[in-house]
Amino acid sequence: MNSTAFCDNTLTSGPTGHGFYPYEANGGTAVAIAGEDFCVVASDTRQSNGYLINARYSPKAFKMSDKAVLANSGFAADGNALVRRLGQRMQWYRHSHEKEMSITALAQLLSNTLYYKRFFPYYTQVLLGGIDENGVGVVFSFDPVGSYGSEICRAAGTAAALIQPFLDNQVELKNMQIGEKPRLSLDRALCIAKDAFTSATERDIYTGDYLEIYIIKGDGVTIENYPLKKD
Amino acid sequence: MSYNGSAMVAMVGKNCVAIAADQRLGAQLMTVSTDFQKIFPATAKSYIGLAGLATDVQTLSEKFRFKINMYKLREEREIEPRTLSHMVSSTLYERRFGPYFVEPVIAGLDKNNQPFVCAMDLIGCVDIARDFVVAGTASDSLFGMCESLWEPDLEPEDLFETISQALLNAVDRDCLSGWGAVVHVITPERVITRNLKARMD
Amino acid sequence: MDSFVNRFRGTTELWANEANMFDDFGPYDAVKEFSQPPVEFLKECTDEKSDSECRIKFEHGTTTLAFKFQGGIIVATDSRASAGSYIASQTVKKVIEINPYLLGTMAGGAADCQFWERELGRRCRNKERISVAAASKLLANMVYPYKGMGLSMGTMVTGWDKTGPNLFYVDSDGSRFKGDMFSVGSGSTFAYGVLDSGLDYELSTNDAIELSRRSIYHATYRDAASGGYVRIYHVKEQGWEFIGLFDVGNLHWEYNGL
Amino acid sequence: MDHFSFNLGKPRHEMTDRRNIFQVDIKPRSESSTDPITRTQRPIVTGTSVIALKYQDGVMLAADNLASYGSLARFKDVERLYPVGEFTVIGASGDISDFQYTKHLLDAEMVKEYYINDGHVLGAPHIYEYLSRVMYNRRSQINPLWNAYVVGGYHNGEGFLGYVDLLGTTYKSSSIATGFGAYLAQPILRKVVEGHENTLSEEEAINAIETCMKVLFYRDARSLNKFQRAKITAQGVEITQPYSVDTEWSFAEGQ
Repeated sequence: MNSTAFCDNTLTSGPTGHGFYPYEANGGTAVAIAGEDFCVVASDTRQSNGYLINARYSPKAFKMSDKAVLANSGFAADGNALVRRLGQRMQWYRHSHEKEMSITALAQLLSNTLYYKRFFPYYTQVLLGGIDENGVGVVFSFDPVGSYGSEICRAAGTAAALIQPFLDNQVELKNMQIGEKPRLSLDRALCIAKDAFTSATERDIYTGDYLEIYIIKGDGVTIENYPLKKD
Repeated sequence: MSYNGSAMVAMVGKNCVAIAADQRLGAQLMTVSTDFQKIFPATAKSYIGLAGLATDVQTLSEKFRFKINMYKLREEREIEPRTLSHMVSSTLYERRFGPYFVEPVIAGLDKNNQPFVCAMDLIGCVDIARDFVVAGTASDSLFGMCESLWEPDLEPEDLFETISQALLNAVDRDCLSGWGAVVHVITPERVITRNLKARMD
Repeated sequence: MDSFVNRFRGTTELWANEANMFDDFGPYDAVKEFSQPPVEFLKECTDEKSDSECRIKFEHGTTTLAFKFQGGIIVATDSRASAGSYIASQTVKKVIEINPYLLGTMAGGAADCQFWERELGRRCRNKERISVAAASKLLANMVYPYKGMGLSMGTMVTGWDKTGPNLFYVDSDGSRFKGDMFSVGSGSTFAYGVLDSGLDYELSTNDAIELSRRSIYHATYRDAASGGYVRIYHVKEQGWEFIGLFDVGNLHWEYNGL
Repeated sequence: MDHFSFNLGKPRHEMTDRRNIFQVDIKPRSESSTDPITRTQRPIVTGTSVIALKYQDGVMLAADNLASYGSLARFKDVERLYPVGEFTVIGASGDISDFQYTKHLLDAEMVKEYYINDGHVLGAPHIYEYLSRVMYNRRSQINPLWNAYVVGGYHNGEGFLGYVDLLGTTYKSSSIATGFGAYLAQPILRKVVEGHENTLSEEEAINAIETCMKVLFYRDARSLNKFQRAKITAQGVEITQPYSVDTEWSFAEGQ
């Protein structure tokens, strides 16, 4: 029997206002800062839904390889699905080419993966931080449908608008009449990341609980964990 | 609120306050003028900043000037910042159901030179802060900057530096505000007014 | 309309044996990869007028220009991407180097331009150098099936082929025009003002570069959605040459002598 | 192309062309239209909150036995805690028909594993992963299983507690509550559990669970004072017979 014959048009005419809406905003913030030979990827671990805190520790950043860490913020389910698929593709890459995927290749793969769902997007802002082939720190930031570019520092997520100007000012030393700009050290980058998140926690209700910082250097990835205010 | 575009911040320092604003007047995405005044002197030691719809900014600045002068005639003394905030708040609440699209910011020193800053929403809900207040289309960026740069008991020169960096970097992340900036630092002795050299894009 | 689109729908089988896609890299067609949901649904999701709170804000607003002159073609763009009134980035690369002798510019959806112009580059890798007319037609034909589904791309394809320098404007609504001078984006009106007043086919290369820099600068000054720095390319017989990046912040004070 | 930047980046919206002579962009509503049949759903017979917490010996879940049909308390003996394998229990809220379908899915998966007979048995994390993939996949076909599940279990010597819902949203936490419970029970659970996962005794855990069920019974109009409690420890799964908590309504009389 032709199922479309009796189906009620309102049901299949796409979701109406009160119908099923496949997205949710789970909040959270991520920051990535690229130094000369290192990269810092920091993100809070709170997952929320409206005014509710789903979980205080639900990480948004994932180590993709010894040279690349991916952090996403937006709809957590899409974010996790994306990380799963990329991990799978990196494994296939390892099997086919017997070498680890470079971060630049991973960035292009991620851009295509996002764009293939151009008409049903992964609702997540992705930050990819790590070390490229010649050992230089690099940050790639993506929009939900795959447009990407490499940058020195980038904040993404609900408190992006709060943190980004702070990064511009303190990392890229914008609006400062300084002669030549001093080199960004790892400690300085860590301090900036911590200050950024303590400030963001104050003013953004979706940011808080714990701060997880990935430090990517030539010799591998280390993780540091710090508490944030739980309100 | 976001038709003309504006950015406004006020900060508390050690026995001093500062108020700063951008100078853009735009028609949505097109910049019309780059020297639009948004901060108006209320008394010798207190200023009112009005962020939001430019026509309401001008209408209210005249209305407040009238009310402040009438107050001075009646009371034969300058109006205190706290009183000023109540006056502004009630003026806005008069239009509760057809409001002025303006977010006022008030900064000043009272008669014994205690710093006072406050901000309001478009219908006059007063938020008195001990550290800083922000308003305008760049308020998110301003919150981020102020929260991280501000610290208590800043001397006037340091306060000037902090508020300038906060405003400049915040407007550089907002399309609708920027194009020049003016800063007033109010100290018990005098008011320092400076124009900042900002990006014009 | 939908039956037409469905022909391009990716089948689940294709998805399953995706692994071999790496090896022979045969007739792999990006278009078939697309997963196809009900398009009406996405309109609601990415359309700023709809009230759903987690709307996906596409980055847009820009100024790009390109013009022909005796020395070839000058291409200039700004570098700002804004989402709503928030400036998402001031360092966007809006000229896409399709290949050593073909350039594409980006206006409208950043992801759309990046993806489709990179796809164009992949398809222009056959035997000999493709003509600009053919390349721009290829691009127009690739995006045409998606007309009305929300793609937003306003691009200029330029290069130097057998017939000399060529400039085409292609957009996601299906239009494709050959021309000597175009400006695209929210700041295009301001750029046109300066460009029209100064444009002359016999301009020297340096004057042409200066004119393009000044046009973009004026657009960034007046248009809130444009800014950052001016990125300039010069298309010559041997292919394109990257001229440089000029921060608009400094340009303003240089032009106004402060 | 429409350059006015507010329309850039947006799908064209007008239903007619600029001179509104003919309708543009209307999907042909023909019988033979082969666009995907995506039957959006809404829940019909529903179960209310499920609450769960971790304590020193493992995890504990609780859910009442009511299945509501809108405002009608239709079925009063529905078991919303379902054991899967030896060391896992899933608690289901939301549409009961989808839950029943999921029960078959999980049973089939366990049977399949049994036949493989490779000595491996699906533990809580594996069942949780499988269920999460099913939920996310159904969501991506815009034909969701309209549920919120709590997967509780004991694996590798420690308690496991995970949440997954109709959107495929997943998270793990030491205390979880779905639906109304997220608003009423979670604060109580968090005060008791947060920081004391390994020192919380069974009595304290039971006390916390019963307090939450009492509060939910007071305030959730779709709840029933008849619930089950599941305990999963190293010894396995124990689900109580349905029982009630004594309630105190004097505050309502307003002396």
